[in-house]
Amino acid sequence: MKKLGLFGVMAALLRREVSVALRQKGEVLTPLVFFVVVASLFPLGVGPESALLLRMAPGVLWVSALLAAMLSLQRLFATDHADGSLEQMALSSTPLGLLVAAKALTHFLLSGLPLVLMAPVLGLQFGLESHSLGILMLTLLLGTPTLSLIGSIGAALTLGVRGAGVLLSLLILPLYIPVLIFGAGAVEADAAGLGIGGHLSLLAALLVLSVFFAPLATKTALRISLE
Amino acid sequence: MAGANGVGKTSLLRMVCGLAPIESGQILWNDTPIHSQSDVYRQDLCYLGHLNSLQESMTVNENLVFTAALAGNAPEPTQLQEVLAHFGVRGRGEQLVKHLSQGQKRRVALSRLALSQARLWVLDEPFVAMDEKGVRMLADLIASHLGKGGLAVITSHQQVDIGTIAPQMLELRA
Amino acid sequence: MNTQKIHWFKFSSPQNFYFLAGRMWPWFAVLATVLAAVALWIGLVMAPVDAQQGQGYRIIFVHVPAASLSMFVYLVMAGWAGFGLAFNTRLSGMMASALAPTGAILAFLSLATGSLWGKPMWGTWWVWDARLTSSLILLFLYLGFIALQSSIDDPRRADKASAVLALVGAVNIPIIYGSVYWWNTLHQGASVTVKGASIAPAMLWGMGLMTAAFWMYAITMTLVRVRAIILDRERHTEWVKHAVE
Amino acid sequence: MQWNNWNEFLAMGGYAQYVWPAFGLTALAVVIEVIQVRAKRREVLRSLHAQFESEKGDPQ
Repeated sequence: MKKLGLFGVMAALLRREVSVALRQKGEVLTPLVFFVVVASLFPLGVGPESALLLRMAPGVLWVSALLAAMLSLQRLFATDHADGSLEQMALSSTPLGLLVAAKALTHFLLSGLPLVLMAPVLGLQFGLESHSLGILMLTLLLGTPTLSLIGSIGAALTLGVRGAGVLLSLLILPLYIPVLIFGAGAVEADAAGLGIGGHLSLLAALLVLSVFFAPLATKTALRISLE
Repeated sequence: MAGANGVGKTSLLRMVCGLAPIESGQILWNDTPIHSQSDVYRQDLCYLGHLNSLQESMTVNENLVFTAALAGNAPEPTQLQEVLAHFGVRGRGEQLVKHLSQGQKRRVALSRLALSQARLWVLDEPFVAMDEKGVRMLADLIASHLGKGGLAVITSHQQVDIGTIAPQMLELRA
Repeated sequence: MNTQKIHWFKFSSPQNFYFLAGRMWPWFAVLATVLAAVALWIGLVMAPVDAQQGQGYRIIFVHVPAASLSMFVYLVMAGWAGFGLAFNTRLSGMMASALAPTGAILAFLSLATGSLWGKPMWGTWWVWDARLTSSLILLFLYLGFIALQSSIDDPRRADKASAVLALVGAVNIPIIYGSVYWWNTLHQGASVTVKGASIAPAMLWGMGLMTAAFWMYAITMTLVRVRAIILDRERHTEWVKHAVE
Repeated sequence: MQWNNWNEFLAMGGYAQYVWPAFGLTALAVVIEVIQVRAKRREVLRSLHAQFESEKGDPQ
């Protein structure tokens, strides 16, 4: 039998997650539809005045994207927990932290990336300039992986817990605040004609930090949940 | 390992695997506590709980390839075919797990043992939901594993003759 | 986890700590009362009026201690949590869960008094000022900790899971605060500052003593609460039976 | 001493409606927490006594 290296194992996990998600199309589509619906509710709530909508667009789109990305978090480990696969991962000779990082990466690919691609369409509805649309996509591209990584901690902590869905959002949303501030802030600053280098490097810094620390916390939380 | 339901067989097995915390005492593997060498220990370990660890919307082969990958192995397609045939689920490789019966799922789950290269097998009620032929085949597989110098920790509430090597019986009572 | 190591931490045995805490808390309660009385006298009666804010500034005598302590209690809580994860001591998780409600109440007080202070200064009850917003987020973090703890039935697992959460929160607090302050300066939000030069010695004394009183109060509450938690968790041991009867 | 009489003290230079609720709320929170902590202890003690009573009944 052939032997697999670390990356081989992670690639196998990645392939599995993606193929499962593509077979259960709802997993990819539901957050996307949610994103569109929530973002469309705002103009209905505050009125169609275009100056106001333009002013609100970065914040509204970012908050909607953040909530949409949170929707599918609860499922991140739940099915694997229910069918016993999670135990097999925890007993794998591959470090659990790496497996967890691969899981978070698939969450980004399946929940975050579609949002990034959908965002410009919604941005148009709010009257954003094409340049702002580009910035919006860029910040979402830098920010949503961080959301997936931080979110995986919450998903692991609430695994098999009563009322996991609501609890998960209570735990995770306060931790999402910095990403929201810098992400929406960049689009706003750009629209105001200010530089956005600072925003982008801070978003990148958050991503680097969470790549290093979040899998560690998630791994610990998973082992606790499996006890 | 035998004992009535709810007496703690599964908990003990999970402790042996290092999944559950140990209240007092130690579990040694090659004279070293398992918690201080978990990476090495996990390479030597194959655990099958009462859950099948099968992802329902993947095919049988995909599932087997994935769990083998977790142990760092990449089995050949022919090898998968042989193993499935041996476990009485011949030709089911490309079927989705959700289309299998409970008994077939159990057989697929157990077929991982034949793909595993671990020395220590920890099996939670492997004989449940198996017909007589299946039990016989599994017992032979375990016997050949033991014959090759392997170890197996098994819970069961039925008496199964593993064959050549005399097993150590441990009965848990409340 | 080596069991021999655990005995080195003498009072980390819940049994010893139960009796120790029982002897200590009345002293902290007395200290808290005396310090609070003196601080109230200084703060409300002796301290001079503030040149800019008039008598309204006297709210800071409760606001500043509540705000600083709510922050500090979270760090102490995370410290206990981390210690518990690292050394697997039972008492640590109990201490963390005993600290959380007091911390949450302090965070709420900091929020409420901050808002009462802001009304005469800004003209509205709520302004998205960096400090108020941070207090609000801290309150969310406390509520998350308490909610996670109370939704897991097995106390050992609840302790460990909420310990991970407390540590993640503690790592994130500087980042969250930093981002909120940055956001606030970008949007030129309102902010009230007490200028260092204008602080009279009596004001400093009042604030210092009240902070000390809050500390003693928080310690008292934590000790009393942890005693109840210890009894509850150790209910099947012999010593609890003797202690209660 | 900053005050000439009680009324002046209670008026807090016109800020009474902000200063007194701030102090009152703090006092209220303290009172509630003390009551809650004592109730928790009583509750635990009650359940412990109930447990010991039922154990006495057990033959073991």
